[in-house]
Order: sequence, then structure tokens, then C-alpha cells
Amino acid sequence: MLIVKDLSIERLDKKIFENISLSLAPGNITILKGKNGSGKTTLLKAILNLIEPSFGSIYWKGKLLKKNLYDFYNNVTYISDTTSSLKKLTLADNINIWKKFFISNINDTQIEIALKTLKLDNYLDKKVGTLSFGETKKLEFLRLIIENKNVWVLDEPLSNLDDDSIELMKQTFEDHCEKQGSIIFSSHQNPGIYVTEEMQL
Amino acid sequence: MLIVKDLSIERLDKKIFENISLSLAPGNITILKGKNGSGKTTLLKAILNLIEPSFGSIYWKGKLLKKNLYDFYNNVTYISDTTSSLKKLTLADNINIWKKFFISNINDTQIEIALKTLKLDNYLDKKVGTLSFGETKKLEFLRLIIENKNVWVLDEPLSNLDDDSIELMKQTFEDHCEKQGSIIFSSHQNPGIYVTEEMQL
Amino acid sequence: MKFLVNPSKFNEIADYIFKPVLVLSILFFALGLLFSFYLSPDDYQQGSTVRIMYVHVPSAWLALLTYAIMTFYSIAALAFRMPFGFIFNTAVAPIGAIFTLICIISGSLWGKPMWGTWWVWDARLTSVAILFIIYLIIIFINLSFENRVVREKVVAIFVIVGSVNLPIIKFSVDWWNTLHQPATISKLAKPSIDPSMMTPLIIMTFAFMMIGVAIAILRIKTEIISRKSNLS
Amino acid sequence: MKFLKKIIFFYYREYKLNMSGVQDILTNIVFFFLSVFIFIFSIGPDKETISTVGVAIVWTLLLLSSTLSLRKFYQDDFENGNLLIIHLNGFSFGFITILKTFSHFLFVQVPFLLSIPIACILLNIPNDKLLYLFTSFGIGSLTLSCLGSISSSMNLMNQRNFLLGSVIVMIFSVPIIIFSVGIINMAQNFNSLINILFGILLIVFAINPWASGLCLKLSIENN
Amino acid sequence: MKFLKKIIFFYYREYKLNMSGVQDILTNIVFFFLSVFIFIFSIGPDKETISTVGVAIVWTLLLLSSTLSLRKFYQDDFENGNLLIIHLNGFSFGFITILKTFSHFLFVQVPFLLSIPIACILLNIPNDKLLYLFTSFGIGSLTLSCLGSISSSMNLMNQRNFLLGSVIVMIFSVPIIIFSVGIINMAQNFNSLINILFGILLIVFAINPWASGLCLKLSIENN
Ligand code: HEM
Ligand SMILES: Nc1ncnc2c1ncn2[C@@H]1O[C@H](COP(=O)(O)OP(=O)(O)OP(=O)(O)O)[C@@H](O)[C@H]1O
Ligand SMILES: Nc1ncnc2c1ncn2[C@@H]1O[C@H](COP(=O)(O)OP(=O)(O)OP(=O)(O)O)[C@@H](O)[C@H]1O
Ligand SMILES: [Mg+2]
Ligand SMILES: [Mg+2]
Repeated sequence: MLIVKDLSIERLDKKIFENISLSLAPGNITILKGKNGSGKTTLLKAILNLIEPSFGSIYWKGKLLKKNLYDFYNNVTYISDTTSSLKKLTLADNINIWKKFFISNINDTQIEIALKTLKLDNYLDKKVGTLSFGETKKLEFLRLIIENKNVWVLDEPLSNLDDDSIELMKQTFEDHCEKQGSIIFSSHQNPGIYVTEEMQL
Repeated sequence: MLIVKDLSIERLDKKIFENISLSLAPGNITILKGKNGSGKTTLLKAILNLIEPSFGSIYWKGKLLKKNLYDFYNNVTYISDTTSSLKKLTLADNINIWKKFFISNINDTQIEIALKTLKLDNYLDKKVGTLSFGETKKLEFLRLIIENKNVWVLDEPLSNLDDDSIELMKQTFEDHCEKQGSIIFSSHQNPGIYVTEEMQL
Repeated sequence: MKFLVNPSKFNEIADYIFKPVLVLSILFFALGLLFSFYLSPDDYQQGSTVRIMYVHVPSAWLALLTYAIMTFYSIAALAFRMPFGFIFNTAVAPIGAIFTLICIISGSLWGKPMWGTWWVWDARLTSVAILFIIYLIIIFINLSFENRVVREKVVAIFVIVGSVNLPIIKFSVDWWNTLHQPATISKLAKPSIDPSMMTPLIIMTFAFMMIGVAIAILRIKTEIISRKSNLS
Repeated sequence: MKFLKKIIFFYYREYKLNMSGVQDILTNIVFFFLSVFIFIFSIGPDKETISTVGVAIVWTLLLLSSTLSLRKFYQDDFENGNLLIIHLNGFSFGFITILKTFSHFLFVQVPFLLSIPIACILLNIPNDKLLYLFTSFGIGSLTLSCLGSISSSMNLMNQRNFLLGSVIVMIFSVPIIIFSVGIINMAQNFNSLINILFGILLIVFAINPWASGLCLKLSIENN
Repeated sequence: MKFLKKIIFFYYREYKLNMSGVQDILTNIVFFFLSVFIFIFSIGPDKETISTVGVAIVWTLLLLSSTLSLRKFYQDDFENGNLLIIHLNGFSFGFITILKTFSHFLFVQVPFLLSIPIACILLNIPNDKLLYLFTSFGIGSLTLSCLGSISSSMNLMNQRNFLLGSVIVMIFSVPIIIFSVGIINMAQNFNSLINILFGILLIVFAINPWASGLCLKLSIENN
């Protein structure tokens, strides 16, 4: 579905990486590894058409990504390395906003189950700003479930999580793959998650 | 030096943890482990007198911490789970501000060496906001070196770092212990760092 | 005429003409000051305060002229993707600002004896003050935006939009009846000014122009160099 | 249909966000009334003078306080990554700016509009001028929202000197002020002046998505 | 000695943060003048009217400028964790608020103070009033800085308290404004009015470290 061909990116005239190619088929998981500053985040952003590559091109469903951008956006969820939940609002408010804004076809019981497995169900009336760091990260995954898209683009999803949550992620990833979804994520840890391709940057 | 006795903390009438005791002598490293939301960050903040404990007390150099607060502050560096560098300024500006503000007795060559080992020496004129996530985390450690205090209180210092940097941290921690410094830090990973005490929350 | 659009050509020519221009400006200044203080008569109404005119009017003209040229360059730069226009804008805006400031200060100094106040809110004075602020904003944008590509486009667009102000300044005295002197010298027909005042005025205008060109050459050259060394 | 729903929920989100920050709206209104008081105190009880300058004062204060809230325009959403999420949910940057401009109009300017009648009482502004005031302010404030969008999106690229944006807005609003105040004082010219104001609004409105959208794109690219 | 150095470098830090160069102060001043312009445009060029409302205009702008920058007061430093670092470097919360208040005064109010003489020329304010204006403005702006500190530190805490913050500022600023503007218009009462103003300043100044300090402590505790 998603094909990256000979991608090179420069920022402030400094080459970040050159001639990266990868492809992400349904049911595949790709992990990006590499040192700090090697360009993992940059690559993920380029895939989302947020950074102009200096060379190379990206294709989505056979067409150039730029030509097919909003179809791609309809199929992708991005979780960046920082959190995106609104700190001033409660968990319930945040979930509500997401549910409506992404016109989710997920029903409330599914969300409740997800909340329970993430162990966030007690905090519904708490401001997101008063959660622990790991809890806000976990909250971010709720968006994956609410958005319910095909392609997941995740930037360091496993950092700051405890072992149970990582185990949970592993499970979620595998389920998603079975449903012919595809995942590309970056990580510094070796989480024991089954991956189709490992990309060293 | 630092002794925590039977500490219990409640937040919004919810018990976070109860009857925690620990002591941090010079040359010791204590690691805090525990699930997300188990209260690691809370404990570290309580040690810094930023959160009022419901029971228990903390001593510094034999006196109650509250009575001896600014002496303790003169001896402690805290790195929180978020970054504290000023995103709008360049690295050089940030370092300059820290150097002056903490009245550091570290000279410039030492800082340069540290920058080089952290592989940040090329970025001096870059805005901190344009660094990669891991690079900003590494920049935080520069504060450890610039402040040059005895007690280090670090909240998840190892997340988002690559293996080289973790190795470097390990080295730095050991050096600090040899100089009779003490470290208390929280982590989800098992970094292979030698620790005196492991505290499960 | 290629040197007016091409940075490297400009550098060549600039090296040639910089010294003559500087010498000329000093010459004109000396001559102009001599004329305006010793050789020109007092006005029968205004007394010797009329001599402020020899600073006021040239600086006013040059303030307007500078902005007009900047507008021209901005349009060219945006339309024909001509980087020299951007360079010109960055380099020349402070010069225009200073001319405008001189015009305002000399005008106020003149206004105190003539009108009895330093400042009135008539159309010309106000629009000149706006011109000054526009110049300042151009300078500020140049100083505070990091992304060069964006910055120079923003400046160019701003200059073009701001040029609406020029005709307002020029014709404000005709459109609204105000305290300020209507066009006496720059009338298209016959100027209604005595030649004994006209001569120093023209000389001073040349002097201002030359010094402006000299500073502009210096600033454009530094700007070109700084762009070469720092591509971002 | 789905797109329309998304737009509605965009505003639901904005509502949730802005209403939890009532203090910002409130600060603006408090500022507004405080300034009206200042004028009344300094001018003294002379009714004549007050009602001469009344309209002018209301207009200027509205202008100044809408520059107050510029910072919230994109800054917060940009910093916490929500701008990106909105974009990835299928809104082009240009379209986001249009939505945001209306949201600014709705949540910042409309509260003012509502406080105009009270200000009119305080300032002895005759009732028959109220209509003119409303019309001119309605058009003028939407124009100001557009200008605000442009300047605050430019400020994303220039994170320190955030007054510069306000200054740019203000210099562009000089003609707006002149015409709007003109409308009220010269009621006979009403139609031609309103047309001019409307013309300015159209121009700025057309430029806004293009200019602000570009700025958003660039600042996300460089983030 | 070491403490003094720390204070100096606190201001060095504030300077670095607030200023990327002189142009930032200049932008402040330009903002001020543009606002004056806009007032004038809306009021009309009539000399008499202008000099009646002149003082009021200057005072409103002062109020505006200090509300404009409230967000910079603690919010940024609080959110990026620097408040904590400053505290851990040996400054009690109360002391931080004093330092910050002066920094606000220095970087926001003083540039305005400097441009007052020119504004007086533009606004036809008679020279002999300049002294009064300066005195009242000097005292008033410091008082406003203190009030700003209190309200913005309250804003850091729960949204529940927002009303309190704004209300406190409002209650205290009303007398300040009445007296300050009064000073200028009734020159004979100068001394007694100045005393009252000074009294208010002292009260607010004494409350500030205690109140804001407490708010800072609480908000860091709950963060
Ligand atoms: C701050 C106050 C003043 C400002 C900003 C100002 C501005 C200007 C400007 C922009 C011009 C050039 C207009 C053009 O090219 O047509 C000009 C020309 C002139 N000004 Fe002023 N002026 C000020 C005060 C005065 C005063 C007080 C006088 C004398 C009573 C004066 C006398 C003149 C004369 C004689 C000209 C030449 C007019 C012509 O023939 O074009 N100005 N001024
Ligand atoms: N300001 C606060 N107000 C109320 N409750 C809070 C606040 N901060 C944290 N908590 C709660 O206290 C508990 C402990 O939080 P803490 O941040 O100490 O966890 P942690 O061990 O650091 O977790 P993590 O590994 O995710 O960083 C969590 O359940 C959290 O929801
Ligand atoms: N906005 C930007 N402008 C200029 N350079 C940038 C920008 N963002 C990142 N960089 C640089 O690009 C390089 C790659 O950054 P990137 O964030 O992609 O790294 P990363 O692989 O994600 O690292 P990490 O593991 O630390 O997250 C870094 O050297 C960084 O300094
Ligand atoms: Mg990254
Ligand atoms: Mg934590």
C-alpha cells in the first residue's frame, strides 16, 4: 500500500538520511531503529507529508502520496513522540472530543473495555494534566482504538511504559496485523514484538 | 544523608503509596521501579519537598528536610520526566544561562568535552526546539554536569535514549558514585546499571 | 544596467562607484551647507527658520523615493523571482527610516515656530508618521523571522501593501486643507519659489541622495556576503 | 456529509477548549469595561464630550482587546500537537485557518458585541447610532479576526517577538478604523462606506487561508 | 554574595528570554504609538478633544499592555518546568514572585514609561502635567505589575479560582485608576492623592509575595 522510494531528506542543508526505501503492506509491522538524531521522527513525518523530501517519492495505493493525500489521511493514525491530549480537560472530555471529531464507529462498550485494559477506567473525571507520565502515554493509545484506522504511524510508542502495558501493546499490534492493518513505529527498546521488517537508520 | 521514613502520600484523597522508607548515603544509587501510576514521580517530588506527605517525614543531614531545605537544594539536581531547556533559545544560549544561573564551577573545556561525548557539539547554534527528542533529553544531562551537585534526583532519565547514550549514563553514574555522590532515579527499563538498592513501588 | 538586478554584477560596479559617490556626497554637503547658511536669503515671513527647509524637504523627498524604489523592487522580486529585490529591501529599509525620522524631526522643529506646536494631527504629518512605522515594521520583520524564505516574502508583500500610503502622503495636502505647506517646489508647472532658495535645496537634495546611495551600497554588499555565508 | 460532521465537531472541540478558559474571555471584557471607566473618569462628568468620543472609544478598545487574544489563535494547538491531528483528520491547512478564524470571531468577538449595548449606556451613545455601530463592528471584527489569523500564524515562526504580530494587525486596521468610525459619524454616507469596509473584508478574507495556511504548513514543517 | 549573583543571573535569564534584541523593546514602543494613532484616528484630529482624553488614552494603554503580557508572567516558566528549577536553585516561591514582578515592570512597563514624553507631544498633554503623569504612572504601573502577578499565579491553579483572580485585579485597579487619573486633573490635591496611591502600592506589594507565592506552591504541588 505505502511505498517509500529512495527518500533523502535535508534539514538546514544538513543531510539527515539518504536513499531510504521501504514498503508497508497490509498485515506488516515495520520497526525503525537508530541512534538519537538518526532521523526516525523525520522519516515518519515525511511519510505523513509533513516534511518536503529533497529527493525520492512516496506512493499510496499506487498513486503519488501528494495526489492522494486525503485518502491516505483517512486511513492513518499518527501518534507523535509527545502527547496530544488536552491537559486542561478531563479524560472523559478528551475521549468525547476524539469520539466525535474522528466520527468513530467504535461503540462505548469497546472504549470502556479498552479503558479497563489500560487501567485508566478510574480516572475518567481526572484532568489529563494530573495523570502520571505513563498514563498520558497510554491515553494516547486510546486514540488508536477510537480512530480505528488501517495504518498506524507511531513514534516511540513504548517508551515510559511499564512491562504490562508493553505486553498489552504487543497484543494490540498483533490483533491489528491480523485484521490486515499495518504498523510502522520507531523504538529504542527491543520489545520482543514480532516485526516483519526492521529498518536501521 | 537523605532518609525517608514511613512516607505515605495521598492525592485527591486517593492513597498513592504507604509507609515507604529509604535512605540514600553518599556513593549509593537507588533505582525506583514500578508500574505506571505507582507513584515514582510522586515520591521523587516529595523528596524535593514539592508535595506535602500525609504521613512520615524526610531528613537531610540529620535534620528535618523542611528545616534544612535550602541547604538540601544547594546539594541537589532534579531532572524531571519532561525537559526544562528553553526551546526558543539555542543550545549555546541555554548552556550559558545554566552556567551563570547555577554559578557553576565547571570550566568551558569540561563542558565542551561533555558536549562532545553527548554528540551535541555540532548543534550549538541550533534552537533547542529543532533538536530530536532524544537529543533534548541528552541536553538535560548537561545540567547535571554544569550544576555539579552531590545528590541527583532523576525521573526516567533513560527513556528515549539510544544504547550508546545509556552506556554513557552508566559510566557517568559510576563516576559520580566514586566521587561519593548519590543518585536516586526511576526507570522502567533494566539498564544494567549497578545499583545499591532497588525499590519496588 | 544588469547591476541593478544581479548581485555579482552589483558587487563589481559598486566597487567602482563607491568612492566617487562618497566624495561627491561630502562635496555636495559642504556646498549645500555653505549655501543654506550664508548665501541664501531669509524668508520675508519666516525669518531664518526657513533654513530648516534645506534639511526637511530633501529628507522628505528621499524618504518617499526610497520607499517607492523598494515597492518597485518588491514587485519585481515577487513577480520575476529576483532575489536581488529581497536583498535590496533588507538593506535599504533602515536608510529610508532614518530619512523619515529626519523629516519628522526637522518638520517638528520647524512647526514649533511656525504653527506653535510640535505636532498636529493633519493628514500629511500623520501619514508620514505611518510611513515611519511601516519602515520600522519592515526592519523588525527582517530581524525577528528566522525562516529567510518566508521573511523576505512577507517583507515584500508588506512593502507593496504599504505603498498605498505614498500617494496619501503626496496628495494629502491637496485633498484635505491642512496646516502643512502645499506643493510649492515640486509643482509640475512653474515652481513658485525663488531661485535663491531653489539652488541650495537642489544641492542639499543631491547631497542626501549621494550619502543615501553610499550607505546603500555598503549595506547591500554586506547583505550579499551574509547570505552567501549563511545559506539558511 | 461526513465532512460537515467533522466541521461541527471541530467547533464542539473549540467550544470545550475555550469555555474551560473562560478567564480569557472574561479578562478581555473586564479590560474593556475598566478602560471605559478610565475614560469616563478622566473626561469628567461632561456628557457632551463623553458622547462625542464614545463611539471612537468603543471601537478602539475592541480593536486593542482583540489583539489581546491573538496569542491563543494557533499557539496552543500548535504547541500541543493538535493542529497536526486536525490536519491529519482531513482538513487542509487553508481550511483550518478559515475554521479557526470563525471560531475566533465566535468566541472572542461575539462576547464583545454583546457587551456593546451596555457600553453605549455608560458612554451616552445615542440609541440610533447603535445600529451603525453594530454593522460596522460586525464587519470590522471579522476583518480583524482574519488579520489576527494571518499575524498569529506568522508568529508561529517567530516565537519570541509576539507583539510584532499585533503591530502588523494594527497598522492594517488603521483604514478599517477610519472607515468604521466614519460610518458612524457621517450617517449619510452609510452605504458607500459600508461597501468599502466590505471590500476590505473580502480581500482580507480571500488572502487569509492562503497566507495563514502557508505559515502553518511551514511552521509544522520546521517543528 | 552568591545569592546576589544568582539574582543578577536571574535577570540575565529573563532578559535572554524576553529579548532577542533591542527590536523587542522597540516593538513595544511602536505598539504603544500605533495604539495612540488608532485612538486619534477614531476620535478625530480636534486638538481640544485630544488633550481632554490624552491622559486617559495613556492610562488605558498602560492597562492594556500589562494585561497583554500577563500570560508571560508565570505560565511559560511553569509549563516548561523552569519555575521549579529556579526554586530548586534556592529561591523561595515568595521571592520568585518579587523578582518576577520587577522583571515584568522592567521589561514591559518601563519601555512605555520611556515613550510617555513623546506621547505627551503627540497628544497635546501640557508639559506641566508630565511630572504628575510620570509619578502616577510609575506608582500605578508597579501596582499593576503586582496585581498581574497575583492574578496570573492564580490562573495557574485550578480553573475554579479564575474568577477570584480577575476580580481581585479589577477591584484593586479601579481605585488606582480613579486616583491616578484624578491626580492629573486635580493638580492641587497632588500630595494627598499620591499618598493614597502609594498606600495602595504598599498594600499590594506586601500581599503579592505571600499570595502569589502560595499560588505557585500549590500549583506546583498539584502538577
Ligand atoms: C513633523 C512635521 C512635518 C512632516 C512630517 C512633514 C512632511 C513633509 C513631507 C513628506 C514633504 C514632502 C512632500 C512632497 O514631496 O510633496 C514635505 C514637504 C514640505 N514641507 Fe513639510 N512636514 C512637516 C512640517 C513642516 C513645516 C512645519 C513646514 C513649514 C511651515 C513644512 C514645509 C514644507 C515645505 C515647504 C515642503 C515642500 C513642499 C513641496 O513643494 O513639495 N513642513 N513635508
Ligand atoms: N497532580 C495530581 N493530582 C492528583 N493525582 C495525581 C497527580 N499527579 C499524579 N497523580 C496520580 O498519582 C498516581 C501516581 O503518579 P506518578 O506520576 O507518581 O506515577 P509514576 O509512578 O511516576 O508513573 P509513570 O511511570 O507513569 O511516570 C497516578 O495514579 C496519578 O494519576
Ligand atoms: N525542525 C528541525 N530543523 C532542523 N533540524 C532538525 C529539525 N528537527 C530535527 N532536526 C534534526 O534532524 C535530525 C534527526 O531528527 P529526528 O527527530 O528525526 O531524530 P530521531 O531519529 O527521531 O531521534 P530520537 O531518537 O532522538 O527521537 C537531528 O539531528 C535533529 O537535530
Ligand atoms: Mg524521534
Ligand atoms: Mg513518572
